[in-house]
Amino acid sequence: MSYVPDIHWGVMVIVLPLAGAVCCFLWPRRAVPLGLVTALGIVACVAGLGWQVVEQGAQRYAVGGWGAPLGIDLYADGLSLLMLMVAAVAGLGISVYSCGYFHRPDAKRDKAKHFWPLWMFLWAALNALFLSADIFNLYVTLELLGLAAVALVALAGGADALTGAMRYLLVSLLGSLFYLLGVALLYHGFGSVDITLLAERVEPSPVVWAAMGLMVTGLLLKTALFPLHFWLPSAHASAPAPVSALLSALVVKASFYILLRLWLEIFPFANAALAQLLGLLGAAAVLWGGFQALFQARLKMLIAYSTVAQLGYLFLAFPLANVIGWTGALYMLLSHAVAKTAMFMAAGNILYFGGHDRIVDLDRVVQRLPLTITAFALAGVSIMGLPPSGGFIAKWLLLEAAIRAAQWWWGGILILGGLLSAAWVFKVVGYAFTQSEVPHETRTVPASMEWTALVMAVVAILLGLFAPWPLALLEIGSPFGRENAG
Amino acid sequence: MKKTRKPKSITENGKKPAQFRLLPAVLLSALAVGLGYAVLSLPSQASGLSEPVAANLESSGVSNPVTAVLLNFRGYDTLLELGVLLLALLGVWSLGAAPKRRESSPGLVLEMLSRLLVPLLILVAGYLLWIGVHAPGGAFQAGSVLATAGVLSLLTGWRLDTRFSGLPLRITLVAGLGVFVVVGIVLIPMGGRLLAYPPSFAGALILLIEAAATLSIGITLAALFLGGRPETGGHS
Amino acid sequence: MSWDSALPLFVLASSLLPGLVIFFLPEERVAIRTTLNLAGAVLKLALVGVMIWGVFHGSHYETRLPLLPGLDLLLRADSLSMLFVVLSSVLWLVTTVYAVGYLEGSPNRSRFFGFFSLCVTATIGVALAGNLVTFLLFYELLTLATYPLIVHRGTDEARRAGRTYLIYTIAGGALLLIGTAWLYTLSGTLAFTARGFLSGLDESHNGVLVVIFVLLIAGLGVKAALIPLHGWLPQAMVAAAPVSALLHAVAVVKAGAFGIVRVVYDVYGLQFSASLGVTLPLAIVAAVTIIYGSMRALFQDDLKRRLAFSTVSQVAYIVLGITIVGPLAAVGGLVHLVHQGVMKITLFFCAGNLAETLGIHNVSEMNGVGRRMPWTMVAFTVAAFGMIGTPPLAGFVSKWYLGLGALDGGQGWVIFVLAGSSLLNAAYFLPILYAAWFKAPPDAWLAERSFGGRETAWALLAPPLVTAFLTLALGLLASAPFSPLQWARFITRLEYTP
Amino acid sequence: MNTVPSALLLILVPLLPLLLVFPALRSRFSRPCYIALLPALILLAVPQAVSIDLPWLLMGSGLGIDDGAGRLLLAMSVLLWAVAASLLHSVNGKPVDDRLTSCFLLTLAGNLGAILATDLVGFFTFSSLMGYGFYALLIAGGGAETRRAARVYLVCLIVADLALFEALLIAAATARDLDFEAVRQAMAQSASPGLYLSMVLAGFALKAGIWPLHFWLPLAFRSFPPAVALLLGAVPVAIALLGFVRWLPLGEVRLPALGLIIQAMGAAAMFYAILAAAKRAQPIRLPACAAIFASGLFTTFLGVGLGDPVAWNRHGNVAYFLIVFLGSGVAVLVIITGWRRARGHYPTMSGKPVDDSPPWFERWSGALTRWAAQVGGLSRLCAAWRAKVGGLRQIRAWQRALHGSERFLQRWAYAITLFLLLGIVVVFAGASSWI
Amino acid sequence: MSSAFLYALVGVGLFTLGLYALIVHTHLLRKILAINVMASGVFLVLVALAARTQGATPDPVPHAMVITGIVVAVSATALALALMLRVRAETGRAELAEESQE
Repeated sequence: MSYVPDIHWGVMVIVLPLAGAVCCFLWPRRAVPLGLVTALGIVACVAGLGWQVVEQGAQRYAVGGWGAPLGIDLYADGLSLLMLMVAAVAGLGISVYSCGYFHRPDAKRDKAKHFWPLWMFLWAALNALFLSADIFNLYVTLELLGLAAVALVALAGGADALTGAMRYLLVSLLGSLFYLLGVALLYHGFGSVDITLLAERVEPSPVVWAAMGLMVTGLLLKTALFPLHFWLPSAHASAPAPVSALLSALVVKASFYILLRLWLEIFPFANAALAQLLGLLGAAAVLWGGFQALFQARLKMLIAYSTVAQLGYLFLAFPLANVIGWTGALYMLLSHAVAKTAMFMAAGNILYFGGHDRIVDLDRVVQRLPLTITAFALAGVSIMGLPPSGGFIAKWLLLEAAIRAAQWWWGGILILGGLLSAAWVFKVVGYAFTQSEVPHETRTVPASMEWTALVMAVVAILLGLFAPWPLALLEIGSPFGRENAG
Repeated sequence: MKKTRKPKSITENGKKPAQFRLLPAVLLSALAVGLGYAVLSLPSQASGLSEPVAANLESSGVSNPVTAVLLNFRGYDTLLELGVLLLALLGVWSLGAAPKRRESSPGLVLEMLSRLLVPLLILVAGYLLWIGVHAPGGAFQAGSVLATAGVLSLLTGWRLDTRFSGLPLRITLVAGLGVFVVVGIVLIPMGGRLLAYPPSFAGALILLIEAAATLSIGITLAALFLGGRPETGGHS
Repeated sequence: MSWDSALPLFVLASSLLPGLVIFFLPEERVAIRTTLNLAGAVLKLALVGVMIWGVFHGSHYETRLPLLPGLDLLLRADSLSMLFVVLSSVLWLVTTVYAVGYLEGSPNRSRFFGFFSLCVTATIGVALAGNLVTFLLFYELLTLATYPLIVHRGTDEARRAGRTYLIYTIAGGALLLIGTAWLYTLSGTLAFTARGFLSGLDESHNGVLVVIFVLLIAGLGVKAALIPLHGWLPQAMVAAAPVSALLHAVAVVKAGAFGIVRVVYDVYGLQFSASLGVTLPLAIVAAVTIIYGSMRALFQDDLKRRLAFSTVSQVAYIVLGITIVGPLAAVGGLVHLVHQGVMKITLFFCAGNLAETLGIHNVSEMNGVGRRMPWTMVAFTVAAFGMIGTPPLAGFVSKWYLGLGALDGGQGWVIFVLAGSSLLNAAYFLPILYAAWFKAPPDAWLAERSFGGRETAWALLAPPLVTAFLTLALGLLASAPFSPLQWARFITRLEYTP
Repeated sequence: MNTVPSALLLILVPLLPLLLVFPALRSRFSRPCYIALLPALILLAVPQAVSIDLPWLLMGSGLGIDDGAGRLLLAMSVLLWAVAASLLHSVNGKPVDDRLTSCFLLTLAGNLGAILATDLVGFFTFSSLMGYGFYALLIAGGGAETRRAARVYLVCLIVADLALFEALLIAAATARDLDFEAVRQAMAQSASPGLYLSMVLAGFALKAGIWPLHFWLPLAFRSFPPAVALLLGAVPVAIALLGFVRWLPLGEVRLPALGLIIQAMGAAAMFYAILAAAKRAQPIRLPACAAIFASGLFTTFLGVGLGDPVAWNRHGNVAYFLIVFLGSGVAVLVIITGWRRARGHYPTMSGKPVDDSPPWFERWSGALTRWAAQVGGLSRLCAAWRAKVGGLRQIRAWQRALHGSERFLQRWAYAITLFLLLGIVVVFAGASSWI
Repeated sequence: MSSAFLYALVGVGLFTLGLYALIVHTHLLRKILAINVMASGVFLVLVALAARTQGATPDPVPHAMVITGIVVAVSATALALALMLRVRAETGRAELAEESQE
């Protein structure tokens, strides 16, 4: 019994942003309303798909009607749905934020007309990626995603952004090629690019090890796991604020999602040593990113390094390899996405307002942006993993998983990482409480920007209070089913 | 994979110093050996998906298996790929206006040659598009040839009239993707699935899509060659 | 949702909602802000009154929200929580009045009162938490809500203090988190149960349980300022007087002590923790803290700093009372939770009055201040004597039961610790009183403000007098029904009768 | 007489002076010190024993007065306080310093309450109230010398209170009811009353200034108006002696050894008092010597009682008479002195500069200072300390000392604390094995 | 060893060679070219191994994939070149600078 019309919501979720991108490109002057309408439509479609999945269980959709080996399948289970929702929530926020951000009285006004189509393409790529059940199709979406992201980074202009974008592009292409070579080997080894079929056919063999190595390396490069994170801070920090937000919140997560899918479905036999290695790298990322963040001079750089650290958490689930661990990692992904969006938005507001984001000079700025600094602080609460916030739930789950798996040292890393983030969050928030009243040239921040940041931060907090819903979603289609023994 | 930080000193020829080259060389040799071993361990006989392709070729509407895969069986990939192309153009345009070239005379030979070649190239493109249904060829090949014609014209100093460089140009650029999406969507109420062509007029639909795609690919590639936004008549 | 299950939420909301509204009030809307604050405080008091009546007559107030599969956010009013809830809500009301008077005309008041309300909400949440994870949640919330209050003045010193506070408390929270999660994986439940829920576990876990106990106590000990985790407390005295009062008497320090009570009583169970052999080391730590805090207090010239070290010492009494395994000592510890709060808040109010009215911050500047501000100093005197443990004041009652419990539990050494501490208490409080009452006042005060004939503003004077009166009443009427002492007995009866 | 008024009266006896402590509450009365004594006077007029249980007060307390000794004591106290009040009020014919009156009333309340208390806690409460009140009185009324005495007294008081508190705890742990009678019984039956007894003895000995714990007593009489000082000094001494009688299980236990020691102490005290009186026969010191002598006598008596319960039971009431004698004897002495010097001037109470004092005061104080100088290092230290009073350097020195000690503590506090605790544990272990 | 494998090995070789060049060279144009060489290697592997169908027509699916891949590579190269020109215009060098911070 479904209350939702039986539409192919999954297809809509992909086609709608594509159409939106085309429309925004065709009519640049109407880009903002077109983009907003599309964003709302996407959210509605994701909700529809969510309802469908909740009511009817995991959905499989054969594009072109051909079915798995020959054609391409779309597949929506709890995991992909969760990712779509993350994208929808963060995406909606970013869309609203961008309206204010790009609507500047100065000369850079035409940025908006480039931003919207690129952003819609990126969203389409994300949605397509999360729904795809075909590793070659995943390659195409990955490229779509990468190019859109690079173009968006470059949108900021200036030497930093362009160099960052260039480095990002090279890394992205390199990662894709690694992945593609892996796909080629898998296809030629097992005659299919469909994940489900591959999962049935794949057995450990030199080809599979080689393919796994290539694909994992490529995806790690794109996910910026330590020590392959070198490209991330400059790219994320130099981009325009909404772009930074969506890069940190969504784009890096996409490649992590693919990695997770492959790991769970195609390479479940991956040996423990590799998992331990990933965990170790994750731990190193947590510590390294945390320390680097602490010593950054610029706010956006700081937040970018914190992304490096937070990505590390996601990899702590690999050595644990139990359902709670995976759930925790995904909840971390979810809450980090929302919180980091809020945080980059806040940083964007500060930059917009004061014209700089040097941390030592923040005191004159943040005092006059109470909403923004509140958003930053609330998001920081989630990033630190303090209750009540999504980050706390995630940490709790990971901690529980670590103890259950009798590998408590990962829990120690979690805690250390939390302390490091607390250190830098409060380093920034502390500036809100100074007394300096130095006059400063400022530009009024549109209310929509401040409020969006705040709303996103509040959502990050609320994720800690309504955790059972997303967690229940995750169980649909039991993506971690085969790991239950852990 | 060791492309972490670049050393401060870079040798004259734009390479990193020897000690930074040796290590990657060794590691990559090992990688090559490993990959080679993996490749060689593949079974020497494998048909892949050629059998199901052959079995379904009848209902795909075309007789060239590659085109069938490209536009029918895995048409969704191709749709996204047109998106990638358009996206690249968007990216290039977002970087700024096309760099101003020094206007120099292309020279007599080039000018003559281009006048001869451009119509020919367009004709070849049409042919490739048409033949793609049965034999090697198709939208991408045709689009590339079309793009050559465009590039050649651009090299000889031809510029699109600013009247057409606004919305008309953009419509042409998105035509391939647009037609593809529209066809795919329209088919949902009819066939029930995205991009599920009814076998009876699959061929015609594929040709329609390919034609639009060819145009778009050609123009897009040519526009990419320009390296930036063209001057438009209307707003900036 | 029925009334019984909604009441704990209402109690929380009665401070949370005003707090949230206040954040968004413009700075100059003083009247609305004050009204909201006071209305919230009074409403909370009323609700708590209803609640305590119900709890006494056996009603169960319980709010349950799923937090994670198998783990609920549980708010529950039991007898122990009521002790703390009543303390918090009464002292909140008093402190709010005081804060309104204290901060008159200072900047950023909306922010201040917003966090102030949040802080109380978190404290009430700590009190009402029905399981360890809920406790943890509000415990951390408390950290977050208090930080802005400590750094509110924005001076470098305040920010340094805030930083220290955070380093300590967040690290403590992390330890608590590890302990809690570990416990959860072992036992599968975290709900506070009378006499604990761990005694049924397999004996092979005992070693782990000791480690977890240490983690939990270390986490809680930071806020309770047990040495060597007390370092933040003396620094935090740079905060404004109402904040110090709240920090020392109600919110932070007490939350830590209350958490230790919870862990010992309702997680491990007193008998079980005794059988694990963890109570005696904890008692020793408490004893060391008591003596150490008093000794440090002895040499502080800064009045608030002296009071802060006094808190370090006094709060350890609670822990000491809990860890002497015996019903009488438990009564002493629990009742000290309330009594120390009332007394210490009085002292900080008075210290604030001196600073605000005369600009006095140091003990050495207090000569003759009793003549200028007799009522303030009367309140101070009463509270100080209470701290020393002079009968018939509140402190005497706690010490009485602690000592009695120590004898009863065969831990005679404790009474010598108590005696030593009383001696030291006298040694650092009486010189203050002497100077204030009997030394000649200076020709001019450091920074005197005029209040039109009265010694200070009404809102500054009434709260310390009220709490000083409470100090007296709590001691004199200790045996009256519904006194904290009787309530503490009620709690221990639950804990000790099978 | 029905119970309600008598109960109210009982409560009023300590409560009224307590209330009048607050200046605001007594501003309407011209002679609050006398008014404060009124309920006690009326109570004396009630011909029968009255008592009241106050279960809600403290740990469950009570007040009461019996027909015999208690009434006598109350009567003596009322007399004593009336005399003291008259002395206070006759100063310069002006109303006395507010603070002094407050302290006076506080002490009064404690005194009366202690007499009326029927249980250990009540007695303890009121006697420490009185103790602190008396301290305040000394501080508020006397000159620098007296203040020093007050400080010494305060230390004695705190230590005594601590000892008594311990005793109280032991009593509560042994006996379930804290009535004097119940405690006496319980202690008599207790297997190890040693700790209790030593605590009580030490505590009240400190409070009463029994030799060799007398050192605060002579100091208190120094620069204070002698008569008043004497009078006031008698009060705590009397109450402390009363404490002995009330707290100790006299007549119930037989502890010959302890009794002998106490007798010896008492004898020594008397001897000391006689010696002191003979050595410096100054009128002012005479009463002090008398007080010490009386308390020595009392102690001897106490020792006898502890050693021989039979004798105590037969002659125990003499103890009350001794106390009354001490009190009223002092009162009479004071009245006589006061009458003799009615034409002269007493120095003002609030510590005016010594130059304003009449010649006799100067002479005395000079003699006393000389005497003090002979006592030794303590006074020299004191003089040195006073030389610096008021100087900025002195404040700096203080601060430096504070900082120094704070630094020292920061570095060594843990060690000291542990050391102290270790000491406590060792002492406790030793004490428990000894007792 | 059939010719299919030979080509595939060449593809692997191109891939690693391109990777080496990408690491070693600093000029952006060379890096972009290196990426293209790598891509060619991958495509070669894809196409070559499709010819393992004994006698029958080669597997068409990898061919389609390669066409898709080529278009993607072309698009990416175009963007990369445009970006490189901008980098050069902004920084004066067609190289990636050390991470500049402030």
